[in-house]
Amino acid sequence: MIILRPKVRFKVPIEAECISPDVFSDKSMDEIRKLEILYGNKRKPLGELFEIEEGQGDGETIKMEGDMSRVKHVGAQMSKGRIEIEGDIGMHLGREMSGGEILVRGNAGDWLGAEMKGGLITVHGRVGNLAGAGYRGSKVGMKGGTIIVNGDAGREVGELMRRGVIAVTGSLGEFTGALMTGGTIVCFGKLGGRAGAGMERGTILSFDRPSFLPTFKRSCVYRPTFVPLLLNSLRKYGLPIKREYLEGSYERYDGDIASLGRGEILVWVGS
Amino acid sequence: MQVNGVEIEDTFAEAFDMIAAKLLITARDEKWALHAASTATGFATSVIACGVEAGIESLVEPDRTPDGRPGVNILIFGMSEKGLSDQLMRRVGQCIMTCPTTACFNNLDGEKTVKIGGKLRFFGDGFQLSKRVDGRRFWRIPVMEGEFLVEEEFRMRKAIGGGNFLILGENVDCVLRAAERAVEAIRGVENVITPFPGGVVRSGSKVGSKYKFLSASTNTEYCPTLRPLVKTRIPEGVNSVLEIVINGLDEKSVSDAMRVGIESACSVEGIKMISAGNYGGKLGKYLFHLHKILGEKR
Amino acid sequence: MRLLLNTGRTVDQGVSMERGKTSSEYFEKVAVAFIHPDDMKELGIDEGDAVRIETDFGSTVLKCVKGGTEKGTIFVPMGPWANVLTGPNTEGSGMPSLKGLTAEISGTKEKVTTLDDILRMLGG
Amino acid sequence: MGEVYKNVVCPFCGCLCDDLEVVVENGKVVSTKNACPISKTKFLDHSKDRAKPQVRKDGKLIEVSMEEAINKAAQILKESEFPLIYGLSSTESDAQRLAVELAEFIGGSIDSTASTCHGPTIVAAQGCGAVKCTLGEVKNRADLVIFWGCNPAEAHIRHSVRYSVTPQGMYVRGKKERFIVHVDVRETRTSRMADMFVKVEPGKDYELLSALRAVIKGYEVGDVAGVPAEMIKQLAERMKGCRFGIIFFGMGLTMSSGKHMNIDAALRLVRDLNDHTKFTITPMRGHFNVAGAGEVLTWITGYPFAVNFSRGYPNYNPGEFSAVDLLFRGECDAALILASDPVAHFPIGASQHLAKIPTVVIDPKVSLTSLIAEVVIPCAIAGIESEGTAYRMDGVPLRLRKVVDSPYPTDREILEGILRRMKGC
Amino acid sequence: MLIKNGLVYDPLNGIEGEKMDIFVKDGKIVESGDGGETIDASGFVVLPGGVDIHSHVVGSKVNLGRLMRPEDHRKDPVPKTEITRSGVGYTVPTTYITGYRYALMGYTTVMEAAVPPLGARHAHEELNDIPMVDKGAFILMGSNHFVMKYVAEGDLEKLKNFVGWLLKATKGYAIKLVNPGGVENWKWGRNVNSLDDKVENYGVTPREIVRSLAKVNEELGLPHSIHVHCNNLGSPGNSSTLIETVGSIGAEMGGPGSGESTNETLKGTAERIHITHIQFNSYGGEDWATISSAAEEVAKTLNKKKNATCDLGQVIFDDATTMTADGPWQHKLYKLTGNKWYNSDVEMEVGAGIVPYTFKPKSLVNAVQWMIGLEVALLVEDPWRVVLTTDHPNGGPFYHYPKVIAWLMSKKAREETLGKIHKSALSRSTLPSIEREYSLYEMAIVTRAGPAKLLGLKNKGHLGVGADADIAIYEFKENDIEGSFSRAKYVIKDGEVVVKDGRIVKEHWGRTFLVNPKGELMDEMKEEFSKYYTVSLDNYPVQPEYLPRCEVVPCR
Repeated sequence: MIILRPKVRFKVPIEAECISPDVFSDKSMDEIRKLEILYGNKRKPLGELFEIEEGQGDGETIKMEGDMSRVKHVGAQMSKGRIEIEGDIGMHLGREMSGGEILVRGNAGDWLGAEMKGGLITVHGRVGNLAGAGYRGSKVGMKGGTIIVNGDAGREVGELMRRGVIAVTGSLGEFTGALMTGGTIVCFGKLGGRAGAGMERGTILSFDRPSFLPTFKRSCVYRPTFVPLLLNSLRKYGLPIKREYLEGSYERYDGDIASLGRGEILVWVGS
Repeated sequence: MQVNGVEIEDTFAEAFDMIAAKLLITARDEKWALHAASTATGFATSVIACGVEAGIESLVEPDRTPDGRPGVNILIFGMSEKGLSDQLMRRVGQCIMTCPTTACFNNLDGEKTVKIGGKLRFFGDGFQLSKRVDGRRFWRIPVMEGEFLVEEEFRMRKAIGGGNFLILGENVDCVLRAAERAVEAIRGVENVITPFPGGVVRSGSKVGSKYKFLSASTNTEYCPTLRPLVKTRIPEGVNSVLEIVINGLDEKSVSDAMRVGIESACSVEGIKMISAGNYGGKLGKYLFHLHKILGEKR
Repeated sequence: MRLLLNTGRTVDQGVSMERGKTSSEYFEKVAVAFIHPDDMKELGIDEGDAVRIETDFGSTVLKCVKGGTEKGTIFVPMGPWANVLTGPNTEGSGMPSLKGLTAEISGTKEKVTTLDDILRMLGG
Repeated sequence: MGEVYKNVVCPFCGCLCDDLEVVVENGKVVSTKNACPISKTKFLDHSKDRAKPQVRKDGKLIEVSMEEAINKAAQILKESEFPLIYGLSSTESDAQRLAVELAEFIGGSIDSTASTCHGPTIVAAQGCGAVKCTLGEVKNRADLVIFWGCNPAEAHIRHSVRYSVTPQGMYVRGKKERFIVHVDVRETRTSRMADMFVKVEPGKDYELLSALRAVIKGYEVGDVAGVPAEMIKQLAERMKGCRFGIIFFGMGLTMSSGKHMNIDAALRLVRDLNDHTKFTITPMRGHFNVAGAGEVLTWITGYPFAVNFSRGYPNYNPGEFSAVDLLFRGECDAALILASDPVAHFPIGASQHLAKIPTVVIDPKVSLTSLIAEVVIPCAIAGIESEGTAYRMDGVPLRLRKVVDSPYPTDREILEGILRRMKGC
Repeated sequence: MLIKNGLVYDPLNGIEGEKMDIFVKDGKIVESGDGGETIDASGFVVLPGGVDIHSHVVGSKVNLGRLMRPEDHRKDPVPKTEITRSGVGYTVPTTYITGYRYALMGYTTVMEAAVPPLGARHAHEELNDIPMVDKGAFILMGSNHFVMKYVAEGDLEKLKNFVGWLLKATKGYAIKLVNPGGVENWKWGRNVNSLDDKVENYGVTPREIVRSLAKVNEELGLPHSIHVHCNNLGSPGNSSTLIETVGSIGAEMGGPGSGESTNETLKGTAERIHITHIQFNSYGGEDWATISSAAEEVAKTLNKKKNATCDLGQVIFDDATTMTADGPWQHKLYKLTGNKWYNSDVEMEVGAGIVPYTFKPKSLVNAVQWMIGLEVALLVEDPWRVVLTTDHPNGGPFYHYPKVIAWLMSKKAREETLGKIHKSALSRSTLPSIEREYSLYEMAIVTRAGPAKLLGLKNKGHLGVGADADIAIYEFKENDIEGSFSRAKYVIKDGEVVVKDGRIVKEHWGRTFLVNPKGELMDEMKEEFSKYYTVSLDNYPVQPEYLPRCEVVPCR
């Protein structure tokens, strides 16, 4: 295990996609210290800004400790291994990752897991806007993998999502799952307004009754077998899944009929 | 060799390669899961005329199914990948999708795959939804009752058909009782089924017939009514014979099933002998020697 | 009293901006809040009276102008006074929250906030 | 009688009216013809309230030589580790090109005022495209004109006369052959020109746009956003039934709740309508060359605003590299403000950071930002005192004119000066 | 400067692989030289700089293409260096990167193929930001109000006056037609479907527009022919429209001929027509399921009609951004793909549409399209009348030209790709059975000498004395044709080394080519102009400030 701690309080943003098990795994401590990162617009060796030491544990785990709210792109495009973060972390964490695991005990910035393809991100804290979303101009956002947020999340979470699962225990901002074409977003807390705006396909599952866009049409109350299947598979992440959720009925809203209209918002109505 | 005083003939059951799929059917309660399961495994005693051989393998408690509802495992055996695939489509489509509240999951690891949900989805007429959970892909097909959840792909793997033993006894009553006990005991073994009605077959067959157009005919050697007329294998004092046919996913399951089946059968009074159907080693590559199977445990 | 705050352009704001942003005309045309007559009545204020407006982001005193907006909403021309009330968080969009803010309005005897006051808030 | 300049392009708003007559006597504009009140003031008062070269010393702005001010600006940018260049919209495209070059050279972020006006429009168009046309198409063909969340009567004063409501076009002869709709949260002077006013609940435009899309697809909706179902249906029928329709929209859509998603809905609505008839949409761009800033940035960097050069190549991300965000998060450590006045228009929570860091302002006039700046560099007024290209709201490029001499160098010359100094040292 | 011992291919001067020295002085190729830099080109192939006759590199439509595709740019960021500026590449490169990448593969002249007159100023602004190459702009006229009006009136004199004036006002180089008449109809949401469909309100037909402009083009003596994007582009079965269009111009010349006879034809005053991105108009079949190649028929027509020339619009299996003035086609493409769609109509003149697209080898339609481009190139006998293009970025980005060169020069390279495409496509084109392989000499014709000649650029495309010293030097490896032409060993532009070993070593600023034909605006035109345009006539023509470096190419 490699442990990183910031040496100073960062005044400008850091771009550090080299902090990734894929990059670290075949490198010596010395080589890791020499990896280049961007401090504002200056290229600097990682070792100049972070204290880096080797800790107990397997070679594919990276641990970061401290205030890294300005450190961006950590774990970008990673495909294996594990990153554990104790403290706040900046934007683009785990962007386009395809495998491996990221665990944050703290808050994470915007574009968490944006356009990710696989792997798992768990955050115990607040998550910014556009988690699991697509970057501007992209046709598709998250294509696979799982994002678990034990806390609140911002706006446009899961925008343009095609596959994968995002589960949030706290509240979600406006436009959750906007323009999504597939995948599943589960909201255990409060679902913000305009959820599913423009969605073509996909599922938003809510245990709180949200306000609906006029372009979502109530279809029925039923028991979609898919829901207990999904919730069972999410149990391993320690989410607050109650027995009543598994056995209960759900009210289904079809939409967004302004768009293709094959998406759904499922709202739990009790058992 | 004897078990509980019953003679075990020193012979072997001859079994052959098949290919199998294991489906887990869930429903809101066991009743409806069983309706689907028994329909899906109906008319599936012998590949010769039914296309596949199938049966209910086990009941599954809700806490052990993916959707937390009561479930039933069924096994379906075919002779070829294509034949099995074809039958799976028909049976999932006609017997499970049609049955209220059911869902259908693959419950087997195997090297071959067959698209089931992936094809049935077209029944959804464009309104079907695809979902991935833990790397598995499912289809949600809208139906009048709600929606039918079915897995995109099912796995198939090499399996064994034709494991068997014969129960020979004084009369039909005790032989049938022994067969029932045997079937009951086999139900406790994983990954096997007994595809015949109630798990028992009375019309055992032999290869060939006097009629050119028939490839199999009644097992004359074991028909008590024909004893004087043919070369018989029925000892004196035996007036009825029943067979238990066992299909399983692997050799161990089949031999385990045979063992517990034989042992249970032997506990019934009036049973004289246990034998097995073999074809001289020409039909299948799996030979389950009764003595070996029963000896293993001791 | 809780009202919905919008900001935006007006001709007067445009013209006076071209006169000069330190000009008295700019102050006259921009340090104002357009309030619906019914709301004014409820607030107990007349045209030209000072009102204090407070949002989640800040608080300022403006001169009341009658009308030019719907009941339940107030309108403040874009400019430094509006800026005290608007929200800098763009929520990942680049666009701050400049319209549709919830504001608390009350009549006040205080003087209208001056440009110098605002510059002081800026720390300049 | 002074010198008369005809067909001058107005450097105020995105209309770029190019029929102004400007009379100049003794190096001063004395009168204008065809100009709107704002334009007229801009021309007539061009010499008033001018900025002076200043550098802050001991907390006070002290007048210095141009040379010193430019040197100081270069020094600030050179020392910065994460600088921001912001503004660009009130100058011509050559200056904008140099601003991009400077941003690239210093590895900074560059953003135009678009991020706080039609940035959301761009973001939405990047998602789904847009069906646009030049203003002459509207004049010649549009029999249905919808103003949505904009108030041209106050912000684009001659728009309705030159392009959209009253002009005699090739196939549509004047207002009587056009149906004008105004959709807004309040009645304004623009509503008075309209044949139909649709009052939408504040912050509910997204709902109304979506509902229109659904109705056009054949679904029924109830009352939405305070608009009766019957009216929504009527409007949808008009949209489908016109020969050539256009939506002009403004900050009532881009700034209100929903932001770029409002525009997304509007763009898709128009796209859908092209299955039935010809329908187009055009944003009402505010500053006279904010469109040009987007064009220039795009052809040099690939991206229209919110671009960062830290990596030595352009990176784009509104919400990350847009000015308000960089300031609100307190990330940039120096700023160059060109041809705009963020302190006059940004939420104070963003401007506060500008006051904290060394800020260089290039502006012809005393701007509010110049009052909190470290360095103030006065410049010629583009379009009055210097020429160059500006892009109209519909993308049509026009050449701005110089009608009087300036006591100050042009934006172009100042930026060249800064670049020269930076490359030199 | 002396380039010595190179193997020179200079088709316009009949030089085919001779080892010879080339002298350069003051940006020109000269008879002999004294001193200066010497480049040892032994073992290298020396060619004139490449000339792109049709590419979309600047202007409002290209920039909209850039604007709408941040997701595309992110795949190909290009950092700045000591010498070069930064930018992005991929399907719609930024201006600087466009210039660098053309230079890196040895191209030194590029024509922007579609400029709306009202946007000409914009196009020139961007052209001024494209380093390394010389350039020019084709002006869109096929749906111009005045053009259609005078065609309708049958008044070729007025038409000539207008066209001449418009070329001068826009500082353009040639007359471009895109879906003539169809773009005007698109302004009402419709199209034309044949050469004889009527344009609404004008009553003219595409056939009349093409013929009139072809006539006017020759009477003005413009260096290039009319440059035509035919009607019905992109639709199955559209080859008949193409063949009819070609047939409507000039007289039949009969019989296949050599390069020489082509020279004869092109020198005369016979009406000429250049069909651009011919691939997109050479489809057989009736719909997307039955689409097939009509290249054989198309080539037969071209082999007969000496006054017709073409460029390929070759498809590359990669991402592309389709952009064209053909608004109705782009709407169709958006409906087919569901991809994002930009449309931009320009008052009185033209429109444009942009849709991102990906050409996939496993798509039947794409596979057929890919085959057609090469098929035409290999079936048209006279290489002087074929030019290599991808209609950048429609068929694919221009920097894939070396791939196309490889396919043309090597059957093996073609077979490799044939092995990867949709199997059903193979029987829908004759490509698999074509044995022909281009020689280096022919390659030099279709990438340099030919286009220069078709454009009437007398100092381009050859290495004779007096030519512009635009020279590309390659290390040619038979087993890696694509690699050989992707990165030139040296590129000399106007006598200066700008590329060395596949890297830009100097930023150079080329010039813009213009024409100066006769033609003045008449009073009635002025009146009409002020009625229907939204800009003043005074502000319409492109001011001289936008052409800091230009060269007027004389009319014939």
